[in-house]
Amino acid sequence: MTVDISVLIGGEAGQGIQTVGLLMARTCHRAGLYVIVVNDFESRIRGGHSFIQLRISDGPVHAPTQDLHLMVALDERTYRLHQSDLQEGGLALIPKDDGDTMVQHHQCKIVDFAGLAQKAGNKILSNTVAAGTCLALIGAPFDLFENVLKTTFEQVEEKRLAQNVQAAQYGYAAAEEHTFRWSWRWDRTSPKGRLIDGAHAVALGALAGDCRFSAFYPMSPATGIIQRLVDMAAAVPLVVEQAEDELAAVNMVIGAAFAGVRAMTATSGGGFSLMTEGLGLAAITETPIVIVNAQRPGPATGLPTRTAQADLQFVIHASQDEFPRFVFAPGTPFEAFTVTARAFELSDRFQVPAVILVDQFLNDSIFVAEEAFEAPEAARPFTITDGDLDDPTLYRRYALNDSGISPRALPCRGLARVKVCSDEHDEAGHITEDAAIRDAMAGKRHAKYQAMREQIRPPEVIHAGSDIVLISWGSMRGAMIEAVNQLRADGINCGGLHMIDLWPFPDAAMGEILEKAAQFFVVEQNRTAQLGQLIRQQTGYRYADAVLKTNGRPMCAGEITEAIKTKLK
Amino acid sequence: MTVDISVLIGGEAGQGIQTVGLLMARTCHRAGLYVIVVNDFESRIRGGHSFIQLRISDGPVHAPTQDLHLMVALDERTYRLHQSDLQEGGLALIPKDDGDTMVQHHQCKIVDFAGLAQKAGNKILSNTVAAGTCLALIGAPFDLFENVLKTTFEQVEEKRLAQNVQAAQYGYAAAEEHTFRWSWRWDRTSPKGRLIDGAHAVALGALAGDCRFSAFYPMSPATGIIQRLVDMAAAVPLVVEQAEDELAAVNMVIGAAFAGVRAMTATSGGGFSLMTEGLGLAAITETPIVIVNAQRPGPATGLPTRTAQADLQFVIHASQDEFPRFVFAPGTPFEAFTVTARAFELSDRFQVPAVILVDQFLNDSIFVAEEAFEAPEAARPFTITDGDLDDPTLYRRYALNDSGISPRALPCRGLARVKVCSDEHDEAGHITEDAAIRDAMAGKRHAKYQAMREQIRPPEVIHAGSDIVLISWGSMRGAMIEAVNQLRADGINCGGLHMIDLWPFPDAAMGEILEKAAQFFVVEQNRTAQLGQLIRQQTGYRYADAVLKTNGRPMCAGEITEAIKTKLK
Amino acid sequence: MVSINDYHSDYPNHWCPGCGNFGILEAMKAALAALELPPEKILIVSGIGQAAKTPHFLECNYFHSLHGRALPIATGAKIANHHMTVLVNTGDGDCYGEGGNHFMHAIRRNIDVTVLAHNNRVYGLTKGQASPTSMEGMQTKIQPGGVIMGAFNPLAVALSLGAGFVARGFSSDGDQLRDLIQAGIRHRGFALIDIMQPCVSFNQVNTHKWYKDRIAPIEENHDETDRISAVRLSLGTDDRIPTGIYYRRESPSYTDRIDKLKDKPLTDHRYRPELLKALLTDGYP
Amino acid sequence: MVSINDYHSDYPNHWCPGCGNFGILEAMKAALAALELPPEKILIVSGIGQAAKTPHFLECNYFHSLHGRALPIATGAKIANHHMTVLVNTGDGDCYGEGGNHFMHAIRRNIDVTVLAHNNRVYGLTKGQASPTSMEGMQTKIQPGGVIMGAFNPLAVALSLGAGFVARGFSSDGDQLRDLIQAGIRHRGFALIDIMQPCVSFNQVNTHKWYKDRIAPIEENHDETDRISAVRLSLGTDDRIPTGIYYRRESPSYTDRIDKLKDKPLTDHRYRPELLKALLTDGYP
Ligand SMILES: Cc1ncc(C[n+]2csc(CCOP(=O)(O)OP(=O)(O)O)c2C)c(N)n1
Ligand SMILES: Cc1ncc(C[n+]2csc(CCOP(=O)(O)OP(=O)(O)O)c2C)c(N)n1
Ligand code: SF4
Ligand code: SF4
Ligand SMILES: [Mg+2]
Ligand SMILES: [Mg+2]
Repeated sequence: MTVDISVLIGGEAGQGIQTVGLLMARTCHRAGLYVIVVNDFESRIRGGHSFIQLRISDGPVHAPTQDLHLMVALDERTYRLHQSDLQEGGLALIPKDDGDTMVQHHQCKIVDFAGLAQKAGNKILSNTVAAGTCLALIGAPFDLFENVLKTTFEQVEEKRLAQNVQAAQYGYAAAEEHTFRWSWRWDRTSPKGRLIDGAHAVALGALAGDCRFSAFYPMSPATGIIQRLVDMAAAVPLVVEQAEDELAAVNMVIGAAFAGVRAMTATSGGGFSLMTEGLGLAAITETPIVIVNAQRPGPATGLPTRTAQADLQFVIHASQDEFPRFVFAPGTPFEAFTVTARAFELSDRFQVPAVILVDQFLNDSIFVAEEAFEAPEAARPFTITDGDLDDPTLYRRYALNDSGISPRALPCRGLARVKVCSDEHDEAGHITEDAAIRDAMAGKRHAKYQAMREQIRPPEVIHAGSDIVLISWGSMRGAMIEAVNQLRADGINCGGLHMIDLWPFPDAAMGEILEKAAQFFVVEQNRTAQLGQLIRQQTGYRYADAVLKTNGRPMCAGEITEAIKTKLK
Repeated sequence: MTVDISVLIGGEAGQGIQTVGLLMARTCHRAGLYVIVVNDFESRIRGGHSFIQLRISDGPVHAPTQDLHLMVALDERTYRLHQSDLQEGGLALIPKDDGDTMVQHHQCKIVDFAGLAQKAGNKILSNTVAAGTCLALIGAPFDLFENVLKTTFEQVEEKRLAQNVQAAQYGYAAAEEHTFRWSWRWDRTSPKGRLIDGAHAVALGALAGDCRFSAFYPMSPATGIIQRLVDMAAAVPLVVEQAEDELAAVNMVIGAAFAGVRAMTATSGGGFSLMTEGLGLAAITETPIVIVNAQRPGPATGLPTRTAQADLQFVIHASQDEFPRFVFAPGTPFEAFTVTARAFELSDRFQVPAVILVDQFLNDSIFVAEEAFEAPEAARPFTITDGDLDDPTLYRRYALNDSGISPRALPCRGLARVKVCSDEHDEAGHITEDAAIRDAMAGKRHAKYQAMREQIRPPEVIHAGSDIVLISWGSMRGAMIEAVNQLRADGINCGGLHMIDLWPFPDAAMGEILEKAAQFFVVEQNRTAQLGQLIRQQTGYRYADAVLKTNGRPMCAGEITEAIKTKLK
Repeated sequence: MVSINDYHSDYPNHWCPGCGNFGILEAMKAALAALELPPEKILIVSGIGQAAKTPHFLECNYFHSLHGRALPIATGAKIANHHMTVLVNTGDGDCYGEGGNHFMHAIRRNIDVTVLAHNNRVYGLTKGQASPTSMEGMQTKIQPGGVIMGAFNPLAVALSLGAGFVARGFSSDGDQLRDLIQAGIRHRGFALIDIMQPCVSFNQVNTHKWYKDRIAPIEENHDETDRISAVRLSLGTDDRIPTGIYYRRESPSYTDRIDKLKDKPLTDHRYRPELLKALLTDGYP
Repeated sequence: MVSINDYHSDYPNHWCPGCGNFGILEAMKAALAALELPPEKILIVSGIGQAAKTPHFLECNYFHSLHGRALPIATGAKIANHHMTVLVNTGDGDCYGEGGNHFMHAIRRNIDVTVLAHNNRVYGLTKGQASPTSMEGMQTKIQPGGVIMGAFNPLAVALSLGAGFVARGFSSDGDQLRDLIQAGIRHRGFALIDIMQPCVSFNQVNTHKWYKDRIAPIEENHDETDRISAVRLSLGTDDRIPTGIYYRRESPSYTDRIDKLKDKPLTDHRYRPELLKALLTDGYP
């Protein structure tokens, strides 16, 4: 990569820093560059301190970076908090001189965003001014930015477009006397894929999985997924229902799935905790449901708008007693899309609940997805109708067989009467206390694991056969792979392993790979190396050490690289 | 053991089979014998099929047995269901000849329980008649039984006592022409300890742990614990509150603990699922609470009145993110007593939640507890008052220190203002989004593990240094130890390991013991060998095989012995 | 012609002899038969408790779910396929205790289900603890000093939430109950029928006789479209317990108001990948 | 003498400029000061939401708990030490949505807490979804077609449950609100003050002006001891929104009715092993 710079735009909640970042990201993307936009915001509506980090590169980037080259400090606090991260030669744009800390510093440049915006017609154009100045500094041709503004405002009003272009021009002009150290000559190539956040990708995956009903209770960082579903619902046969609480949400989903539509809910840890009993209900009634758990740091309310990966062991073991379930953790929007669609299919096919673990970082960050998102041509029906039955009136929902998967009919769709029960039940769906039937039913459910395991995809291997292996799951993929490459560049024989399909655990596949590694390290956003523990439990192999981060901010490759180097010393 | 017989009393719910069993158990106990009474009943109020198994021995017994010597079949179904378990030479007492299945068999003896009861004055005396006949058959001196009746009815009415004694005499008389194969000469020794069920022991432990508040929502098999608390509440400063649901129950307990009293709730898996979020609240606010999870088979409603040990991994990992907690699983009433009292103390001391795993078998069965239950002389206060503070107005609830345990003041008890928060917080208890403080706070909580681990008692070792080790946790202790002794009697160099303190896991202690064993087997009432998995995760040692039972009925030593022998072949 | 016998279930009943639930079961069958609704056309959702076991004892589609969660299950099922006739059998603990929040919000949703609340004023299945509707002062093994909370008044609460069909029945008055259930099913929207039911095993206060001495059909001149009168009736001023329809007013049910369902139920759509084409290439423009 | 300044908190406020919460905060301070209750003598329990952040912004003991669970926390705390003055700050989502079941049963318990429900008719902290009290038809990003559920009427529901103190305030009428809060705290038992509060960021329907145009103090001749009148007032017949005390009637609070608490709070007992002696040898006789 010859270009790899990062821009931080910070200020108070409500100042529109997202707009600045997004305008810039889109401009870069149109020029064929790679970007990632990472959101860092507090759990409040106005005030406080938020920022976004925009990383721009000519090669793929999937994680934030520690290096900071350019900063837009919409308030003094931003400058104070992030000043020390600014690279030698880096620059901070500040709106005014408060006569104190800011301008003293040689790395500062005053741009009167508000004044220029006002000149262009409206104070709220400050964001466009700021984006303009930044783009000018890094050398972005003006017409690219202008085009982005056109796409944004052509639907709106002629006047607003004109004002925005004017503001952009003022922004560009403001940069004129300054040469930015990391500015580069822009070759325009065709845009790489499209810009998309993880939440959107999950929602698209749900539609590709033929999701028709979703019930939810608002909770960060899951609400974005629901918002996307709502935004798209007009085009598809999908109903989205806001429930009174998470208990209702998961049970509505179970009711809808029972009645015959694929259904999901999305929540975060606290909400998932409340759904734990429902998870067991889906399991014992063998009703297919999908639950997305968008992780954030806890316990309890914790840090509502921050990121974490600390619910892995919880979701694998959640709810009393034991039953088969799928657990997936996509690492990119494309994986989020495919995994969600697969989760719907597999859940339906095996009549088991599926849990998808995403997190605030994946959900709220904007990535370049180069892969095309494709919906399956057809959705295979995994239910039966009267026609499939010799005598529908004798239908038994929980007929025993070797696969553990009993033919599933739907209620009120024919003569077959469908009877399901959260007590342990017999084949007909009636309560039973019979010891042998209990064992047969629990065994039947458990038997599904065999075929479920065949659906589990092996981990992604990066540089197979390396001595040292870094292992990630979920959203840590980007940082892990970048770290592997950095370490290799530093002469360390390092490879990577990325896990998406986590449960049923791919014991054999993992065992085979780990057998060959001299040592392996897990890279996780939790405190106890949960995947590391799981690997030991399932394969017997013990991680040499773990690179862990728990402060709610996404990991950067540099942090991993440094940690590994220290550990290897 | 020269005496070891088992008596099954079966009939419909509501027929009073518990009374028969209890009268017999008390009579045997008074003669210095050991007994265990195991309850097997359906989740309904009348009808169906229930039974109790009374095992009587001259040596300690802590588990049911597969052998059946004497049966009281209060209905035809009892006879039909259990007939095949009757040992050669065994006997079934049946109330009347229904001209069909029952009396044809040479093992049957008709006793007109109802008729004799009527003769004694009341049909409900049938139970006393039945107990009398059984006791006569096994050779119990009449005066022992008479004394039991006296203790029971002397508080009541003269007339009822007389009628009961009359009924007992009729029962004895009915046995006269029969010699029962396993009858024995009764030597009277002084009673061994006293008869007590697990639920009662937990409740006593709570009082010994200075529990002053309990909120609950009724759920089998936990309600027995609450019932015992209610029954004893008049004597102590204890308030028991029935909540509207489990969410309320656990949060009331947290509120009370925060305000300054030791508090607990008791539930079963489904209720525990609902308490999962509250568990995390206790953790992040560092409020000491005790939750008893009385396990039953699931998932969901499952088998409400049956036994299981399938929530171990769940309770260890329950709730989002990670935090320290204690998990205990007592195996006998005495352990239930001591562990519960300890749980209150440790929870208070470390300001962490403690979970106690019991189950239907332990809660509802009546055991002989030989150990004396002793309450601590004093309850150490783990909270501070204004006097302990230099300046109470500067009090900070979450002051950072190495131990992770911040001095805890109580609200409205002085000038110190106590501020707690389920968001991540600073030392003062205010919401924070600061990355460093977050890490410090999560680290502080985690740091408690070190000292918590020191409180963990090592597993109980039975026949140290044996080649083959059977490992149990919780209520499987009795069956496991009996199996070890049977296997040793059969010449197998077998030992046992019983775990009560499960989390923090005693990695080192377990590792040391397991290192020396040629192979070890876990004995558990679940399907996936949860303790086995945990041992592998924590120590790297892998169980050779597992003896598992999931049909909701407690395990017998014979089942373990047979399974181990097969596995060793 | 649907007959009562069509509802016969072979599954053995679990209730205590003399339990009021039997009367409710028979009234249900009679109402369903009278409405010509064959077993395969109805879905019964229930929670957990003695009441919630009801669907096992008559032929139907059923979802015997979790304690307290019957209403969300019923809501999800109804939204997925609003052509189904959905009934809910629930207990006073199930519906007003553990499930209290769903009770309130299902009413606000005006979801088209008929709720039969078997109100025995006690927790039956768990052996006799007080329930939300237990009367103040009632003693139980767990409440030896007597209940010290005010009894939950389901009708008043439902009315305050704007429920469109609010009625009270009695398990021993089969004819009236049958008519109420019929009317409830016919009502488009949320219908609550709170059914007073003796529990012979655990409630020695509100016995059959206790009810017989108090119940009286609502007076003829009661205006069932007047909410305030209904509230007044539900709050009661004397010892009498009026049975019948307290309040009835139809307004569009929840599924009536979801445009997407005008055409056909969600279950009746086919998966059509072509609808996704444009969406799948979307992102930040 | 307790002064308003004693309640000053150094912790920076998180609310949006112009938010109605500020008015509520000031009224609270004024009421507490007027009652001579110093910060260390009060416990504020809150759930999660913008409203629930309140206790950070004034000096007091507080338990900022889980979304929806403020009332059970407050109940447990009050039972443990009933000498504390307990207030609850909660949002419309917190109290009537996630916490709806506790709301109902806390009223039935008549637990002596004063509930300040900051009713902005929207989910503020999670950025503008409909709340239980959002008006029918209100459009949000998540409800683009408008809310299709009936709005939750907290006063009517509380009255139907037998609440003994039911009032409505407005965040911009500080004097009235102060008086209501004072009266609520003085009331022995459960006191509900539903406070209409504009949310400048997410509720463009129920704005400051919207409220100003509608609110009117309850008429002088309203009999605040007449439950039916209170219900009628709460159900409303025209556009006006009456503020003030709808209903007030004292009866023993929950902790008043627990004999064990007559003597002193549970927190004030010492552990006394001698009380256990007899119990510890107990078993089956
Ligand atoms: C989450 C959960 N909590 C508690 C229980 C235990 N439980 C089963 S039924 C029941 C109460 C039943 O009372 P009610 O709903 O009035 O029904 P009834 O038996 O009286 O008909 C309870 C508490 C449960 N099954 N699940
Ligand atoms: C169990 C759980 N579910 C969801 C959330 C997310 N959440 C936080 S505040 C809130 C709603 C806030 O609305 P309201 O109670 O009306 O308070 P407001 O912010 O409007 O004052 C929600 C849904 C949560 N924290 N916990
Ligand atoms: S316990 Fe009561 S409600 Fe349950 S079946 Fe028996 S009589 Fe009926
Ligand atoms: S979002 Fe609304 S309620 Fe929350 S602080 Fe802002 S204005 Fe107030
Ligand atoms: Mg009931
Ligand atoms: Mg609100």
